[in-house]
Amino acid sequence: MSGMNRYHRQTLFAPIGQEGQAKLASKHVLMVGCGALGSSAAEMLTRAGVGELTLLDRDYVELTNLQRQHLFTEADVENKTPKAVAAASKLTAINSETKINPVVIDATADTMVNYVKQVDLIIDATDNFDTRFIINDLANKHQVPWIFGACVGSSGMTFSIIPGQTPCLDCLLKVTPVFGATCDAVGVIGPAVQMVVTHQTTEAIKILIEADQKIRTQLILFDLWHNHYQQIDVSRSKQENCKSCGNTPTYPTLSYNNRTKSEVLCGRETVQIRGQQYPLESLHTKLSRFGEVKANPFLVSVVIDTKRLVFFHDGRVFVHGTNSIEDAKKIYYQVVG
Amino acid sequence: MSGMNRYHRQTLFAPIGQEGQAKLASKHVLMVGCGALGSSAAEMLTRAGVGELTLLDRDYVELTNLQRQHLFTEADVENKTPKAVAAASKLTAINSETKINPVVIDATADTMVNYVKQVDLIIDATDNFDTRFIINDLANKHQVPWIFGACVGSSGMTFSIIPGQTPCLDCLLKVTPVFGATCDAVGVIGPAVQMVVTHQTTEAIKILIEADQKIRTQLILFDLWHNHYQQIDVSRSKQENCKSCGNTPTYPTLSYNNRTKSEVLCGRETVQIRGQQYPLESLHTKLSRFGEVKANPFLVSVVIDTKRLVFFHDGRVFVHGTNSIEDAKKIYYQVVG
Amino acid sequence: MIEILLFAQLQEEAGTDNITMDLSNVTVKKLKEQLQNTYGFQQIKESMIAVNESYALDDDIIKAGDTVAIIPPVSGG
Amino acid sequence: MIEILLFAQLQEEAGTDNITMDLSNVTVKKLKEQLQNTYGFQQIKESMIAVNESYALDDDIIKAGDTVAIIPPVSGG
Repeated sequence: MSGMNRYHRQTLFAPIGQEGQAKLASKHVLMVGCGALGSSAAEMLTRAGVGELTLLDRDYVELTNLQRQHLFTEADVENKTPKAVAAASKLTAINSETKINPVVIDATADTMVNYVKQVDLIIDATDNFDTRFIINDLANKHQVPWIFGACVGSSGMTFSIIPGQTPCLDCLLKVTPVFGATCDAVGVIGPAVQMVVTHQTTEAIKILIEADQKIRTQLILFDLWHNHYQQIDVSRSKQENCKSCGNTPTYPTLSYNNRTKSEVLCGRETVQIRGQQYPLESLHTKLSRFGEVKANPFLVSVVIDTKRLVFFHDGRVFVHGTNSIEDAKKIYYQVVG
Repeated sequence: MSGMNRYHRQTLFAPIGQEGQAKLASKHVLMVGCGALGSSAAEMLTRAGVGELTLLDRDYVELTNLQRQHLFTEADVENKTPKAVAAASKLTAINSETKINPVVIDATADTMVNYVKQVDLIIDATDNFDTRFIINDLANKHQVPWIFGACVGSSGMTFSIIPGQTPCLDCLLKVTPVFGATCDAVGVIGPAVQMVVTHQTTEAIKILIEADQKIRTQLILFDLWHNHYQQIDVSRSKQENCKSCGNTPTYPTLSYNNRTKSEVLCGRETVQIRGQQYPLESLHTKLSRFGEVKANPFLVSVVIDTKRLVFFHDGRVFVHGTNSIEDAKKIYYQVVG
Repeated sequence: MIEILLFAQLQEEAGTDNITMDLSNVTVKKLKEQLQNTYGFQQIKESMIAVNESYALDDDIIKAGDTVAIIPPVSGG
Repeated sequence: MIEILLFAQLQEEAGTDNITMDLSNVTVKKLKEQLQNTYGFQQIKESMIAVNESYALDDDIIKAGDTVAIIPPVSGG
């Protein structure tokens, strides 16, 4: 069987064929996050022969990642290699035909917008709802499809958002701020990650080869441990007055006032984050998973390892014990999701 | 968060916990085949912290594998590294705590039996039904659970076979020989592989930590391209007089006469395989996918690349153009599945 | 009888992945309140509800024999 | 009406992943024969049949409204 190309088994699959393969090679995908979902989705799309992949991630590889984050090895932990960089080097060894752009950066409205304008598809591989709502606004504004995905424990969900056609994340969730369950709070098993990625990459391939009739219109919800799988018709959730995908959108996360902003408080080894305003009572319960919580009518605080987080009514959070905005945001999103 | 161990997010998942993690570390899994299903399942179980993994595979890495077979890189293709060996080196870099035993061997009743006696679970990652029926007989005879898995195109299925409890592969399929669709004939997409592996590894973890109440009792059948997912109750298929799992089992594939036997025909650059007896008419149609078929009342032949396969009524097959039993069996199973 | 499937953090709070309730012809809103009262779920208000694999609104009626999924926001990735 | 889902190689042979047939109260065996005659499937005899997500035997009766999955042996791995 000499002379067969590397995608032979995929082009033999009739709905893709040579024509679909050529389309894949001409497309560019933005991966927001390169942790559990991102590293695996990047591997699958690289093996499948997508032309170009841009990987955004602010983080580096840690020991607790290896249990579920593909591509990464013990050497990456030792070297504290940034995830996007570690992933890129593995992906290039897998398929030198795919162009990989690793970008070590915090994914914000400002840092993402130029990428969003260049790509054919965005895959959500982030670990927090702040970033997902920004992706949602950018995708709707610039008419780029994106694939929502999330998991904790043995559960997960995924849904493909096609601007102008499907409901969007705002339509689905309606309430903000969203206080999502995180893997840092309730754990996660590797197969739950792979289940989300499997669905995300299947839909990605359909979108990229323009097999529009086959794109799944339902939201997938599953629990692998308890053997549940639901394909949920969410078309009713679409709202004409949606702030992101409605008739007169305002793209709330893109306006300056609503952005999560962070700054180092000089000389205090403290980072201030201006985030969503969570009710202090609900914070109290949530934070108790992570350490001893102290509260008074004005604030709630918790000590996690070497850092102390203090949440105020107005959405400000002090992260004491670091001068790094990256470190502060990381622990913040581990807690609030 | 220093001092956290690498399995922290998995032990945080309540149904596993520290106790489940300790059980995983004490268990040994046999992976039969280390291609698409095998390499991914091995990666997931290694990341999850299974104590010992034995990988059986007779094959080496080829370019067409890279589209869907995780762990392998372009360098492995250049070096024609045996799959079990290439996988083992990647797995050790991922988790040095898991003991990996790569075995480059043709999986037969003889070569598998001693491994089967040593392990807690067998994962089916093979590409042909001959080997699956041998696994079925060995697993039933030695009372070892095994997890059937297979995929082509965008479809796949998986089912956990627990001796003494569930139906077995003979109960399910009833007819032999089985002429299964192969990826070489109809292609396959990466997500179909991952979907099978995701379910296989979830059930593997349940079996290994002895979460017996949670083991899925249905057969999973899916088609990712056409958006189908079925959870099929197959309990009715169990047969009391099953030759493999019934009251008076004969384990047909373990008897000498029924084994697939191969020999090099000296000086003729030909390998003879004594396989299942397929009707020549059905072979004619099947083989036409691979090349020009010639037939007469006594035989059917096809040329595939540099080799010519000749099928006789009695189950004998000549593979002309090679002196390697491995090469001959590989192409044989690419055709008959 | 209504079968209620719980996902993610709700399972921990309830101690199970499914609940059967002897109810019929209740609104989604009413069911949420009842679950909140019985199990003290923290995030039922923020959860999506699906009845027989279809997205449900607060005023929809749940009938006997329906399967309801309670889907809390899940953030991990 | 009976909805019939086809998997793997059967899709190629039929040119679709699902067929609706205007039938009721037919045996599994009869349905197999009819499909075989209409579509010339090569492997219908070796295929497993599930009716409403439950393994079916040749003499089982398929009713209007049922969903039937035809599951040919799939070997890839």
